[in-house]
Amino acid sequence: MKKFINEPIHFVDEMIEGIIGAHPGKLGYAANDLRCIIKECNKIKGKVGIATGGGSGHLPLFLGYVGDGLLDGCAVGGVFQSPSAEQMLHVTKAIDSGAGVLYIYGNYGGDIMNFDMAAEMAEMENIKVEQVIAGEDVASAPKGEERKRRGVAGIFFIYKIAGAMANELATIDEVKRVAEKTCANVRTMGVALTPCIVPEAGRPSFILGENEMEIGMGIHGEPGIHRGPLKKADEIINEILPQILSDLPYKKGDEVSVLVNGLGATPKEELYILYRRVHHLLKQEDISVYKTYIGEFATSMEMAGASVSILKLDGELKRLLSKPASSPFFEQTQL
Amino acid sequence: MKKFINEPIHFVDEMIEGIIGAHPGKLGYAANDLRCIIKECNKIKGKVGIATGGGSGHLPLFLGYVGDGLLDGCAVGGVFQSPSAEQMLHVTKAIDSGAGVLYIYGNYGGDIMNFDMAAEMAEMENIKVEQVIAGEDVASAPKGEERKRRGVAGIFFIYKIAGAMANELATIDEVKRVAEKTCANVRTMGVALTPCIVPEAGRPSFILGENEMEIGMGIHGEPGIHRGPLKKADEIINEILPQILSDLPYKKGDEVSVLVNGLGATPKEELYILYRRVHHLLKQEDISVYKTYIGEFATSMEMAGASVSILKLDGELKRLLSKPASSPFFEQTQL
Amino acid sequence: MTEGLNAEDIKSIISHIKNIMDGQRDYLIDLDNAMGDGDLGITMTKAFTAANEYAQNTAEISPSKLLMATGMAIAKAAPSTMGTLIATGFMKGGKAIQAAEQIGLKDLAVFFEAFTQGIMDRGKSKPGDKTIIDVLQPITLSLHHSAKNDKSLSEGITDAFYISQQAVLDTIQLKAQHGRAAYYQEASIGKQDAGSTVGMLIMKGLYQFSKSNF
Amino acid sequence: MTEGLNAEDIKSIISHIKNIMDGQRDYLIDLDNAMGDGDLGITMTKAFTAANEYAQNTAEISPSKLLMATGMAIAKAAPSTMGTLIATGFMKGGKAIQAAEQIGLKDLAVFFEAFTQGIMDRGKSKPGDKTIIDVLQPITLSLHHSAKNDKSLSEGITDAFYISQQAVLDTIQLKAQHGRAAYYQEASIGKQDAGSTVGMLIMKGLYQFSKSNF
Ligand SMILES: Nc1ncnc2c1ncn2[C@@H]1O[C@H](COP(=O)(O)OP(=O)(O)O)[C@@H](O)[C@H]1O
Ligand SMILES: Nc1ncnc2c1ncn2[C@@H]1O[C@H](COP(=O)(O)OP(=O)(O)O)[C@@H](O)[C@H]1O
Ligand SMILES: [Mg+2]
Ligand SMILES: [Mg+2]
Ligand SMILES: [Mg+2]
Ligand SMILES: [Mg+2]
Repeated sequence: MKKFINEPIHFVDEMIEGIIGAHPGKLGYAANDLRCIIKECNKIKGKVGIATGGGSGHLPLFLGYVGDGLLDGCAVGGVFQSPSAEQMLHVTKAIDSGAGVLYIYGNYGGDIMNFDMAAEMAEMENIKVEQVIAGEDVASAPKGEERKRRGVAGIFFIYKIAGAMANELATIDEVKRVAEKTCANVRTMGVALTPCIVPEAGRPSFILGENEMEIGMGIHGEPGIHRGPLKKADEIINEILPQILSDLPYKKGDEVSVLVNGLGATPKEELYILYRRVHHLLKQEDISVYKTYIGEFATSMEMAGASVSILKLDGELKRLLSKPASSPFFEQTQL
Repeated sequence: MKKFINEPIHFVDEMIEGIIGAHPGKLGYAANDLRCIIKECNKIKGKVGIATGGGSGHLPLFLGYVGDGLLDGCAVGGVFQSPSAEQMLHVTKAIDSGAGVLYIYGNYGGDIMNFDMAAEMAEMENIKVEQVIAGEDVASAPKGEERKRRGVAGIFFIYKIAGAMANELATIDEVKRVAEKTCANVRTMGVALTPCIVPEAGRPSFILGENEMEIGMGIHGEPGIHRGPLKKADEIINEILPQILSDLPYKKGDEVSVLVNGLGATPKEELYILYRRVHHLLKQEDISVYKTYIGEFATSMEMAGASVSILKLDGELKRLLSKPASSPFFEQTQL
Repeated sequence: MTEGLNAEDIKSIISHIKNIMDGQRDYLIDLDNAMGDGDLGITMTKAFTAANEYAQNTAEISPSKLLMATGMAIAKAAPSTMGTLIATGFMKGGKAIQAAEQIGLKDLAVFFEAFTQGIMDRGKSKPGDKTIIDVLQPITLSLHHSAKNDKSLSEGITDAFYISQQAVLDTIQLKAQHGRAAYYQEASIGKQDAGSTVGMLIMKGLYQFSKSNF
Repeated sequence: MTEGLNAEDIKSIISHIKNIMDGQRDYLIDLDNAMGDGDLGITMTKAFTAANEYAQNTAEISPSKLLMATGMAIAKAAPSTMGTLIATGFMKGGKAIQAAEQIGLKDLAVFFEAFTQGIMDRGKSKPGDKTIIDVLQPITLSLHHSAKNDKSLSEGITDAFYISQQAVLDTIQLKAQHGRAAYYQEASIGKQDAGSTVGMLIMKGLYQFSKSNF
């Protein structure tokens, strides 16, 4: 296990200490708990608070999207573990400015239950809470069973768009509406080449052969669609992109934003080689690309692999996507 | 070799095709050669052009810093190979607006010779060219022999500061002066945990044992200071940071910017665990941190490892560092 | 029949469960690894270490409050799926208990019933979904049956434990509907549900206590 | 003595060098791997493939211009350290040749002298720095010596080639001052310089041509 760590059990807390130390004035924490990350700024009266949460090991997910035009807070769990309902509640209370709090998080059992509990507790304290659960991995459940799908890198788009809407002091119902629209308009599929190691476990959670890949694998090593010999970059895109496109389906004339996400160890060079093929195929399908995001947006520590997410835009989503945003992990100027 | 590639010999060109396709209106190329990257915009009369160049495999180095408030052009070589003098000349001619062109690149034999040749050719075409060679890896040559040092991640600071100065329409001598001052004020040291594979070679260029690390290794696998068993994150920083600090030396009361750079496969979580210790030690030394940069700024494809760079600031450098900058690979709003 | 469990007994049961989870840590990891993320052994030891720590240090004498607070300690220490579900179970189960200082077989049945219902509500799951419910529900039914037939507390616990052991094996044939295991769809048939095993091990804690005290 | 090399001969020599580099590709990779990045075999085959392609397709009859253009072809195809240095060498060497259509031993000495000086200027290197200069300089001296002593072209080439072989071995004891090898400092002593080997292989191309033509 070749990692820059001290004691494995301190992995998450030391990482957060580093993050808080590195970005003073940007990120702070609530309830004296380092795992209750909040944006360090004056609350804006009437702005809906947006919170997320989830396991560690996915930087910049989740806490990396706490920032201007993005999220207001994040409850941080252990590696690949949900944070507790109590921590979510702390974040909720810290970011509520009276306009309510929207939870946006991925479709995983532990997270759902804890956010549900947190929502119940928050409501007892008279904070209006709404929830949007992201699940867009087409490999994780067939069409028709969309509600079973895992949430992966596409959640970035939901954060971005909900964050922009909240910044305009929209009501919680409006922010929820655009978040749900984004959810409905995004699809993702990924490929894993190597596993990663949870520090406390000290060994890989699954094994892939020297020349194997798994199409559709989840970001914690959940099973995908099939395992087979590693193919060429173009062949991989030829295989996954049509599955994404036919699912929504995306159609001739559509305008989209494309996210090519690295899972951790895969270099940017390779992400661009993958994007090159996506670009060609979309052009062939007469689908136009408004904006690309290429890099690490949702990782599994040192896992090698990548995913492609496509967001179908309409006027409203495009306008919200174009807004500036700024966090220690993500910067965007007005497009 | 688990890479997302097609034919290894097309690695670089397909990567650039992907980049150009992904960022229309931002990056273009000169002389009909994809490897002569230039900023896509109207030239500003009187603005010094800044060019860089170097081997591929280091994204976001080098071409990732072509953008507003940064560089104007970049000649792109094969993986770990210098681009040709002719390509550098094409870039030079494309970005010159009459105020001259400053070359900023790393201290490697092939690059130096080719930039020298390009400079001679450019001067024959009446373009004023100046050069600044970055070399700040304290592990690569002892104090007193600074001119032998390799250029690594610290070159980012030189780009950033020279780019900001050029944006103010300073003369080429002024831009060169601040670039050289930045060079003189930055030091870097790194640690490698795993090798990377040059696609055309297909096998790692060096081997590190399952539990080994090499302190001071260069970004192409050049030998470092010593090889030994992998230590804890804090111990590694305890070992490298004092060598950085004593070299300049950085002193009590200094204000610095810190760059913790991932070499490729190392996750952000670990970079922050390393930064945590840097933060503590700098506090102990009474050195204050103005701004941190933590992420991938100069990589070796899928190499695992990290480097720490420290830039000593004065009023001028701080002002220039604070300026906004924007490229497809790097965004910074006014600090 | 004056036989019953007071707060001290409950604390002792929790300590039994903690020891069992510690001993079965790797077994639970392996079970969860087969169709999950392999954390179950880690989270369950964390959960019951926290539960035990709370229980051994509290002066609480109300079984109801003691069990609810145990749930809260677990929620905080182990917010994984199973940790959260069990925490919910303890909270809802504890809340349902009416008895002031001593709980009998009937109360125990009520506790498990509310425990089960709490998990079903929280997890939106039902019997047959290949979850811990498939062990908790037979336990509840068995306890109610024993209470109705005036069995002794120790008899009732023993019967429920045996039934839980069988129920775990019965999960093998089921198809997973929730959590990570659900991604395996048909391939989940033929493998024992990890969470159900936790339900059985909790029952085993009661059984061990009852064996050594009654 | 009318013996001399015209443009066609030079083209043939370049094709000899290309074949030698192809044959020694892995050897050069291994030499460069020991203290460098192992690309020398790749870049030298690229360099001389490009040189040969140019040479076999040009109608150029001026040795001077032919050699200069060969340098330019190499600069474009192989911009590594050694590629750039050799390109510079060909350009400077070609430029120094006065002879119009045929070059003799004296011209060859002048070519190698300018070739060497061009590399020293470009690389800021000097004899003894453990670089290709440590082969090129003995070659130059030998050719000048032979010319002065009116040796035949083929004798002059043979002597220079033998001397280059010895010069490569002499680099073993030197300490590297340039390029990646310099990072090895003292540890570079005892290893043969990869670039010097390239210098010798270029000379070998001349030697093979001379053997089969004179
Ligand atoms: N919705 C649900 N309702 C009830 N039990 C569930 C549900 N989802 C999962 N489980 C149970 O949880 C077990 C897995 O728990 P755990 O390892 O904590 O999950 P994870 O690691 O995915 O958070 C399963 O074996 C199953 O018994
Ligand atoms: N400054 C220099 N002057 C002359 N020769 C040099 C110089 N630097 C390196 N060399 C020669 O170049 C050889 C290495 O060439 P090459 O493999 O192309 O370098 P790199 O791969 O580092 O660009 C060395 O063996 C040495 O002979
Ligand atoms: Mg990474
Ligand atoms: Mg990376
Ligand atoms: Mg699990
Ligand atoms: Mg080399």
